[in-house]
Amino acid sequence: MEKILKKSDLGKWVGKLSAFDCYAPTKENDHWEFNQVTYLDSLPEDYTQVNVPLKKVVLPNREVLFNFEDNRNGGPHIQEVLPEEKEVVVFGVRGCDARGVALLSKIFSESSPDIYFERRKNQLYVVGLSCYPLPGDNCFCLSVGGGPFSTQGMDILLSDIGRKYFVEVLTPKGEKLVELGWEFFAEPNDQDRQDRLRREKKAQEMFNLEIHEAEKKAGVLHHLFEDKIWKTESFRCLKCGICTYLCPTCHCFDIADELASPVPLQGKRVRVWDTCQFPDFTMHSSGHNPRPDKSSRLRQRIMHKFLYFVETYGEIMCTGCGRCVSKCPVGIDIVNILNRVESHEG
Amino acid sequence: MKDNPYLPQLARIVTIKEEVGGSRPIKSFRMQLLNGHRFDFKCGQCAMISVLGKGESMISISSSPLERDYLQFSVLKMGRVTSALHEMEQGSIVGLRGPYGNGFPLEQWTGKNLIFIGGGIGLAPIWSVLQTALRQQNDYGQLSLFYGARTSSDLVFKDELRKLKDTLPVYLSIDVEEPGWTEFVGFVPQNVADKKPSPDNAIAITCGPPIMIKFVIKTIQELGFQDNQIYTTVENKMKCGIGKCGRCNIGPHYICKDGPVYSWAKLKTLPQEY
Amino acid sequence: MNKDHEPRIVAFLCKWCSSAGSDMAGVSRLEYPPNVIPITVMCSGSVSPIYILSAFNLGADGVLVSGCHPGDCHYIKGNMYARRRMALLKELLPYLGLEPERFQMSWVSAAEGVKFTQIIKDFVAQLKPLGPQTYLRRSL
Amino acid sequence: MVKISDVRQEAKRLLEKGKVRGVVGYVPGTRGGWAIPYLIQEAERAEQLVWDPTCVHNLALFVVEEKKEQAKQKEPDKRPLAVMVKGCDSRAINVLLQEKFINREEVVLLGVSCENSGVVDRRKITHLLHGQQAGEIRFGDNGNIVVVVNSERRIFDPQEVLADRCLECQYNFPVVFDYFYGEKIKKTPPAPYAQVEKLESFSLEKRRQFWEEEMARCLRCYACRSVCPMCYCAECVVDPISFAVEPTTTAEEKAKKIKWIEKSPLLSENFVYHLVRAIHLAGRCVDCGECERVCPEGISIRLLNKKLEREALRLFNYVAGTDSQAPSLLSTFQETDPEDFIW
Repeated sequence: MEKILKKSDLGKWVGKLSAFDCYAPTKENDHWEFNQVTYLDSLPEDYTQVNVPLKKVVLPNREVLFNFEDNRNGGPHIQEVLPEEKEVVVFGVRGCDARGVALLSKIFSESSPDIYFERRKNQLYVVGLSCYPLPGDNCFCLSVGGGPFSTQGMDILLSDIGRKYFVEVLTPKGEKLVELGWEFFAEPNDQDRQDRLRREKKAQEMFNLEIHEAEKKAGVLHHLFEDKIWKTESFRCLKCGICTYLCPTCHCFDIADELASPVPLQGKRVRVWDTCQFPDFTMHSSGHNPRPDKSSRLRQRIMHKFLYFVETYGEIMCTGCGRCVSKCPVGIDIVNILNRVESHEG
Repeated sequence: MKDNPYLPQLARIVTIKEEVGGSRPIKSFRMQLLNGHRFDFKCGQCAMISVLGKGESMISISSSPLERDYLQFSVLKMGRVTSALHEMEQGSIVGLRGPYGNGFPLEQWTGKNLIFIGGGIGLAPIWSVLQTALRQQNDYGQLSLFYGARTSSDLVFKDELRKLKDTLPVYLSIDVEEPGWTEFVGFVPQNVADKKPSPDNAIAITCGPPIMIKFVIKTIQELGFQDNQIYTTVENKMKCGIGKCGRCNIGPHYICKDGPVYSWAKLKTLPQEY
Repeated sequence: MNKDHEPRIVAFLCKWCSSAGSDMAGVSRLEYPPNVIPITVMCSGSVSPIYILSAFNLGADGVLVSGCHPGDCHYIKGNMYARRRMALLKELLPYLGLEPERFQMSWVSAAEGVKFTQIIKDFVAQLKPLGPQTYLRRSL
Repeated sequence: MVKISDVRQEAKRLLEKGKVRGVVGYVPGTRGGWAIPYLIQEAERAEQLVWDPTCVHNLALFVVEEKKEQAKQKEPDKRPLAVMVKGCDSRAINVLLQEKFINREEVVLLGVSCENSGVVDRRKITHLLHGQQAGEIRFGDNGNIVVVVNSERRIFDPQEVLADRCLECQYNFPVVFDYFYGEKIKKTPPAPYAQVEKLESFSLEKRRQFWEEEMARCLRCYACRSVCPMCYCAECVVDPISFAVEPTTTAEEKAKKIKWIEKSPLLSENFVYHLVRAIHLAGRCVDCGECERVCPEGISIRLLNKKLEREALRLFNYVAGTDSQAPSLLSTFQETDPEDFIW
C-alpha cells in the first residue's frame, strides 16, 4: 500500500499513536540516539544515523531473565521476568538498522526461539526513513544486499519527497499505524511516485564505499583462515567493544547472576552484551583460550559476518551501516580488508 | 516454562560421590528434577547446571538415558560455578536446563565393535554411551575401553571400572610408574598403540584433554581407522546452550547445538578453535 | 528525603590503632551510635579506594577510614601513603556530586576511645540530614 | 617543522641494520587520509610513515601491547621496539619507565614535536566542513592547521580544530627520546583547567546531574580502558575473571576472585568503573585524551582525569610523566602533605 503524508501532518498522526511508546532520533551531545518522545512534529532535517542501532530495542544491553531467591524454608525459587508488555513505535529507522533486526530474527526466532527477543520484536513497529542523501560517508549497504530505500524489516517506510513523505505501508502492523490516523494519509499521484523513484536512483549513485562482489567473499574467506592479513590488520586493534556493540547485527551476550543480597540469597540472572573482541570471551575456566590473540578475534568478526553466517543462512550478516568503519578508534576498516582479500584469490 | 530456553528447572542432588581428591578434585552428582518430570536426553548431550547466585556451567551427562532414576554429572572443580557445586551437600537444590547438543549417533553403530578411549574427566561423556551399550549389548559387537589418567588416584569411576573388567576388556593406564600398579604405564595413545585394536567394523569414541585426543586420533589412524570411524567430543566456553550467545563456535558450528559430538571426518574440516 | 534514616557507616579501622581505639571505647563503656560496621584492616595504607567505592556501591551511607596518627604507623609510613590517596578521593567524590560529608578520614590511636566515640557521633550527625546514599548504590 | 623524511630515514636505517624488531608509527589510513597506528617491520615500508595533525593515537599503548605479546612468545625477539612519540606519548613512556613496566633499552624513541600546534579533533573538523570529507590535513605556519577539501586549501586557527587536550597541553614536545625531530617551542595554555573549574563552580546537585547523564550513556565497551597505555593490569576490577590464570591456578583461587562490580551497564556500576579507573590513573594519566576520543558515547572522561591531575599538582606539586626517576605520586609522600581534611 502506498500513501502520501504531508510533513506538517506527521505530528498529528503521531498524536494519534498515544497507545504506543514512541521513539525517535534525538540529538545527544554530538550524535543521534533513539529516545522516547512525547510528540514528534518532524523528523530532524540534519538527522543522519543513530549511534546505537535499533537492535538495542529488541536486544537491550541488559535483559533480566529471571529473579531468584533462596529463603531457607521454601528452598530456592525462580521467578521468570519477561519484558514489559508495551508496544513501541520507532521512527526514523534507517534501512541498515531495520535489516539488522530482520537478520537477528533468523538467529533468535528460527530455532529455539528466544522468548525475550520475540516478545520485544512482536511489540516493535518500525517506521523507516529512506536515505537521501546518504546519512554517512561510510555507508555501503548497497554492497551487502540492502539499499538506501530498503524496506526489509520495516512496517512502514517514509521517503522524503520535498514537503511530503511518500509512505510505503509494508505489513499489517504498518496498516494498523496508518489506520489510527487515516485522515492524514492521501493517495499518491504519478508525480509523487516519480519523485520517490528519482531520489532512490540518485541515492544509489552517492555511495563512495563498496565491497566488490561481497556475496563472493565467503568463497575467498574460506581459504584465508591462516592468512597474515589478520595479524597485520589487528596489530592496532584495541580489543574494545565498539565495532560489535554498535553493529546492527552483532548479538553476542553473556549471562550472569547479579546479587541483591548474598544471604538470604536474592538476585537476578541477566543477559548483557558481550563481544567476541574481548579477550575473555572464549577463555575457558582452565585459562585455555581458543582465540588467544587479536588476530584470531578480528578474523572471527569478519568470518562470522561474511562466511559462517552465509554458510548457515545464505545471507551476509552485515547491513553496511558503516559504523564499525566510522567508529573504530584505530581505523580498522572491514570494507578495505574485504576488498584486499580479493587479491589473495588463486 | 518450557518455551523459555533460559529458565532452569530445579533439581535435587540425591547423591554425591567423591571420585578424585587432591588439588584437581572430581565429584559425581546424581540429580532428580523436583517436579518429578523426566529429563530426556541422548548419550553425549550436556546440561546447563545452575548454582543460583554463582552462574551456570555446561556439563556432559555421564549417566545413560536408559537410567530413569537419576541424571549423573561428573564434575571437575575448575572455576566459580564448579567450586560452588563441589561445596554443595546431598539434598541441595540446583537448576538444570537442557539437554543440549547433538549426542552420539548410536543408531548408526548397531552391530559394530565400539572402542572407548578416554583420559581424565573425559571419561564422563563416554561413560553415558558405554553404559547404554552395555545395557543393549546384543545390539553391538565387542565393546572395549581404554582409560588413563595422570595417577591411579586421578582415575574416575574406580569401583565401576573394577566391575566392568568382568564384562569387557578394560585397558587402564597411568602416566608415570606407581608402586603396586600392574597395568600399563604411559600415555593413553601409547596404550592404544600397544594393544592395537582392530579397525574392522569398529568405531572409536575418544574424549579427554585436547592433546590426548590429538595423539589418539593419530595413533588409531595409523592402525587403519578411517576418519568416519572416529568420534570425539569438543568443548568450548558456553553461556546460552542454544547457539545464540556466540562464543562456542568453531566456524559456522555452535558446539552447544551442532556439537559437541563430531566424527573426525567432520571435525577436521572445521577451524581448530577449541 | 528520609531524615529519620539511620545511616550505615562502613569503617575501615587499622588493626594497631583505630580498631584498638574502638575496643578502648567499648572497654571504657563509652556509648556511641550503633551505626558502624567496622572492618579491621592491617593498615590504613592497605585501604584501596575500591574498598571505599565498593562500600558505597553496596549501600553504605558513609565511609570512614581511620589509621594511626602520623609517626605512629606500625608499618612506619603506611598511614602517610593513605593520607595522599584519601586526599585525592576526598576531592574526587564531591566533584562527582557525592556529598563531601559521606567520606571521612581520621587518626585514632589505641588510647583514643573518647575520640573514636566522638568521631562516630559527629559522623552520624552529619550523615543523618543527608538521608540514604543512593547515588553509587547498586539497585538491580 | 618536523621533516618526515628524516624520521623515515632513521626508521629505515634502524630496520635495515636490524637494530629494532619493528617501528611503530603512523601511516595513512583508508578513509580520508586519517592516520592509523602501524607496525612496520620491512625497511622499505618506512617510506609510508607520516606525521600530521591526524596522528592522534598514543603509541605508547603499543609498547605495552608488544611487551605483553613478546612475553607470550617461546622465543621472544629481544631487540628493542622503535616508536614515534609526541609529547604526551613520551610522557606515557616515562610513566611506564617509572613504574618499571619497561626498561629504557626496550624502546628506541623517535620523538616528534607538535611544535606550536597539536592534533585535531575529528568532530570539530567534521562540524566545520559540514560533512565534507577532508582530503589531507597538515601542519601549517604558526600552529595553524591546513585542511584540503576537494583540492581547496583551507586554513584553520588551532583554537577551532585542535583537540581540547592539545589546547590544554603544556608538553607539546617529547620529554624523553632517542631522536628528536622538529623544534621545542614551549606552549603555555591560558587555562588548562578551565573545564574542571567550570564544573566545580556548579552546585553539588548540578554536578551530580551532569555526571549521571554522562555515566548513563556508558555502554561498557571498555574502549577507554583498552586505549589507555596506563591500563596495563593483567587483572582489572571490572573483569569477572582474571587473565592471570595459569595452568597451576587452583579452582579456589578462581572462585575467590572478587566480583567488585557487575557487568551490567547499570548507572551505579558505571560510576564505580569510571571512578576506579580515574583514581587508578591519578598521577599516571598524561592527558593524552585518548579515552575521551575513542568513547563512542562521547563521555567526558577527561574531566575526571583532569580533575585528579589538577589535585595532584595543587596538593602535591606533582606532574605525571615528566621524570622517570622520581617516585610516583602514590608511592611517596611528604611530611607536609595536607591533612586538614582528617579528623
